[in-house]
Amino acid sequence: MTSKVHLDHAHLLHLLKAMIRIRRFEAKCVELYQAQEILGFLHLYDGEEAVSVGVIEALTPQDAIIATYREHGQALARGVDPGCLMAEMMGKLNGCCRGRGGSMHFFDRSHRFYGGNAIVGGGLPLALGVALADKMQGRSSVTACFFGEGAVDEGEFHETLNLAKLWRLPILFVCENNRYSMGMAVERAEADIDFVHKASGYRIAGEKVDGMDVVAVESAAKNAVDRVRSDSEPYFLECQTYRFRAHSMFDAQLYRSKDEVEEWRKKGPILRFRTWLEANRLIKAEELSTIEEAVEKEIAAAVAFAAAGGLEPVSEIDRFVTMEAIPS
Amino acid sequence: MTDAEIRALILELIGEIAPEADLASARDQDDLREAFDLDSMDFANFVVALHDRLGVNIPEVHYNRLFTLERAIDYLRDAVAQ
Amino acid sequence: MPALGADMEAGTLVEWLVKPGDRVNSGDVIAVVETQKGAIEVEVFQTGVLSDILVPVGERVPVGTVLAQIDGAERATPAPAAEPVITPPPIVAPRKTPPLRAVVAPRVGRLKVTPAARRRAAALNVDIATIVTGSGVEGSIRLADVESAGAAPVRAAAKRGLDLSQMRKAIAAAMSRSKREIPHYYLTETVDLSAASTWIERFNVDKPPVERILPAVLFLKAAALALREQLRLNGAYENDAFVPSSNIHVGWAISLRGGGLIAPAIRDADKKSLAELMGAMRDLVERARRGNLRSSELTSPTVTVTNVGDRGAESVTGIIYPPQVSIVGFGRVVARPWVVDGRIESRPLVTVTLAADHRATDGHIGGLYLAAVARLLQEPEKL
Amino acid sequence: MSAPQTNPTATRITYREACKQALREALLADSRVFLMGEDIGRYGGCYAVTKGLLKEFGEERIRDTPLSESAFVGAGVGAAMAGMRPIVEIMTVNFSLLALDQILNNAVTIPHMSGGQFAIPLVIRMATGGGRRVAAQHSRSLEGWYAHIPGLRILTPATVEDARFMLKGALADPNPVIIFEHVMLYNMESDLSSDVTEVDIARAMTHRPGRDVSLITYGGSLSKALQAADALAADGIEAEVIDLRVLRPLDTKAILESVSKTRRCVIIDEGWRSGSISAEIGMRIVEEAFFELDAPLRRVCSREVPIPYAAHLEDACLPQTATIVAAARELVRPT
Repeated sequence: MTSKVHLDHAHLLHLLKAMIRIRRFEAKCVELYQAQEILGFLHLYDGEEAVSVGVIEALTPQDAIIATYREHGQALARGVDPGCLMAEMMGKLNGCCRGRGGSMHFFDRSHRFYGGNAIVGGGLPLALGVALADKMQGRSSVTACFFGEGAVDEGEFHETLNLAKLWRLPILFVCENNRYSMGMAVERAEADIDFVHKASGYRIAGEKVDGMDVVAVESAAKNAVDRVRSDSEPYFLECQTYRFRAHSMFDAQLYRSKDEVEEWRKKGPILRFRTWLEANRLIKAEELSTIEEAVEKEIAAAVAFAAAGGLEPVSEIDRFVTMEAIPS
Repeated sequence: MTDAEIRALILELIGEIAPEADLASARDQDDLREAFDLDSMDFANFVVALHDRLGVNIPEVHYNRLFTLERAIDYLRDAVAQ
Repeated sequence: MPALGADMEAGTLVEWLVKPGDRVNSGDVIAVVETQKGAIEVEVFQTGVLSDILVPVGERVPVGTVLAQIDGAERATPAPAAEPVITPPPIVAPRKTPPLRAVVAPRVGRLKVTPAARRRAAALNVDIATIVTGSGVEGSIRLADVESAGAAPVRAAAKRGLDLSQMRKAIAAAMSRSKREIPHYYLTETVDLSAASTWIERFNVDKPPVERILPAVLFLKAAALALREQLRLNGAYENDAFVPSSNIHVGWAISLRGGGLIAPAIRDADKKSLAELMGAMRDLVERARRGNLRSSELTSPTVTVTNVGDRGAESVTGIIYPPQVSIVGFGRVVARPWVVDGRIESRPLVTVTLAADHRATDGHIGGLYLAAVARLLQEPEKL
Repeated sequence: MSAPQTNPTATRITYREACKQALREALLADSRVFLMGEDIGRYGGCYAVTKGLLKEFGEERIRDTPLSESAFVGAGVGAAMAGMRPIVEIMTVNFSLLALDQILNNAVTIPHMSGGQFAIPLVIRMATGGGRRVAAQHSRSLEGWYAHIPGLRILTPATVEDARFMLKGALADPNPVIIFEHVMLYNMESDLSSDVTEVDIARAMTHRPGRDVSLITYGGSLSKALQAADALAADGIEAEVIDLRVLRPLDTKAILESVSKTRRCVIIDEGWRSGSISAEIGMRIVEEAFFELDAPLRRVCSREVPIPYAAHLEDACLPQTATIVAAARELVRPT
């Protein structure tokens, strides 16, 4: 743990709560998915919570975020209302995108949340544009661009890193290396599994961080964001993590062993952080149950909000295919 | 019957057989078959009609005496008179 | 809408002669349709109660369209047509080869009308079928054609009777198709008619005009009887195969004043007496010229006989009317030198020509046929 | 660069110069406007449209990009989402395929998919079309493809006036707009009246009225259609020439009005026939003006082959005046 992170009691409980919120939110999503209240793809973030919580903790509200189709964690960590997100999952009009995007496409303008992007690698060029716009308009914002390690294999990754360095754009590239792009193991996909090497090929500074350790992620992210902001240079953070569940809701998981999953579960970010807090007497049993009860209430409220939501009238379906004005 | 009556009758009967015929254009020396485009069947019907109207039984060997208006009038005038 | 010829695609319903609820018997004429060949009476081939009229007067519909429904099973109950019986005569949909019908009848004469022309025609109450030639793309009838037809002082819309221009088109289509598709071969025979001429003279001499016969009747009978010996010249060539007919229905070619030609059938011509044939010919000529033929009369011929009469040419070499496979032509009877027992005599002669479909027969058959015609004409009393 | 005219007189300029003036005007009018693209700066633009702009506006606003179509088009999308008014130049439509993901998956989905939270006021310019003997990979006309995509506005300036003023309308549109500049037009010269300061980007334009047949076209084929109309006029056939100008959303009303008048129509489209914008136009006519038609519809399109290099082969592939004349004549005076 580094000294730059203020490890005060309240902050530690805040980090734990943020991760538990994501975990419980998704557990509810699984339940609703099985009840067919949520349809389509559902890519769970189970196991990777420390990455989004840690990185986003390092951002200011003026900073921008671009995420992938596995973006529930980022949206919740960013503070987007769980009710709006749950309603979006359920395709309701009171969802953050009126039910048009669903699980893979959360957008929230007020939080500078530029979307869950469901084409692997497709979000990276957008980050260039958002960062360029901020820079040209004299804002000191940082753009955090999340992507999986699978995106590194796309040409857009390389085009984007090159341009980001060339144009000195303030982008924090966050590679969520969960070791599998769908079923393709990282060792089988990469000639070089050190992703920081790839960034350094574009003379972008970077480091690897234990993505299962929320404090380590937060600490590294804070350093990185500071550097990006002060130097107006991109930075590359590889967060080594693991997804406990299938790529989307269900798959046969033929590509990995149960033992491997069990081994990683023992290193799970919530379990590990809670155990560390307990071992260091930084959390009391009642504080933990208070957190858990509060999160349960939040999730129940989110589900109630979503359930109460109406459906967008079909007559509105053409709206926003083209915009009548630029929203401000 | 006068020649004029016979002439009128002939044209009337031809008019029934060949409704399209321009009867006013008929000239006395013209071959009726050519002038009004009458084929064998038409001509046979013409003979049948003359038989019906005038009661004259015209033998086949006399058909050629009916080929022009002029000759037909002559022939019929005599035939009716008999 | 019955098909009244291989090149007919559509017809306009001109008149209904029955109304729903009427009892109809097989053979009844129930409607009149206007076609390229004129107004044709539509016969019904079922017995039952007409339950519904499906095509109103004035409507032009394609061949094959159900015109009316007949409650067919001899029941008098006026129940709604639970099992609609469809009226097209059997020849329209021969049971033997129904699926290939469309292939057999190419859309040679299809009327092409542009949408704009069609709509204007409806507004101006112009019967598109009366427009002779289209000036548009692929001969389509276009707006200008309809407008000039609409401006014409006298319109022939839905007129009973033959439309000669339409008939000209129908003949053009049928003859073009024939020449395109049928490999014709031609054979000619000159026949001494002295026996036949003498026999007719005797036959006619003591008869009133109405009972007299024309030489054409002998030709018709001889042509029909000879077919009994060569049935491969009698029938239809369809679906790449010749289908012989056991009945000899002779299409008797009748030329119409002002142009045009029609060949309605004299059914079972080989079985009719000469007087019956004369009567049949007289009737057909009269009705053909009134434009008042029955549908089946136009579709049923199995062969065509044409006779140019006493003002025609010496010989006539016909074009087969599809899907028939032969046409027999008789020229004008002429007096010519003729060798009889080594001496030259003046004799009345007729040139008989056979045009036949080489896909169905070869010249040998044709030759035997013409020889039979010649032979039969030498014994007129047996005809 | 000519100075702005103060009196309503005409200046004779090229299509290329008109494009440049439009860009310059946009850069001067709005500090949020900037240009990105390959060789638009120091090189001066592949077709010399942006020549001189780097010097005037600097590297910050005239951004030479590496050969990374997806990255810089995506950057345009992102910058538009975040408040800028980027104008992205893709050297030719052929290379736009490398950026198709950003156009199709991001630019046109985000406004709708985000429930209207984001607009993408992005302008993409690209050169299109054949005729320059540069073979199959550089001669495509894919504007009809792009016109298939909901959310885009597709502009095809065919005149100097449209080249000069369509950009202004495109920048005012809160949605992604693609401007297709036909490669054969850059050297075209025409008078530009100084009293025109803007054009609409919604409607087709009738370049020549006529009563006998409508020649409906756009972009590089407009001049060929106008030449065809001249030739037809010599024959006494009055052709109406419609420049679509906007391929999406199509000005269906103008098409239907013209065809309802002439009742005959030839659509000239440099795209390939199958599944083309000409097919769309024809279908709309059939759907909505069927009963007005007095002849079959006809199309003059590019031959369905990769455009070959050899001049005689390329000419045989593209719509030509003679083929347009023949198609129109056949409709009006069938042989």
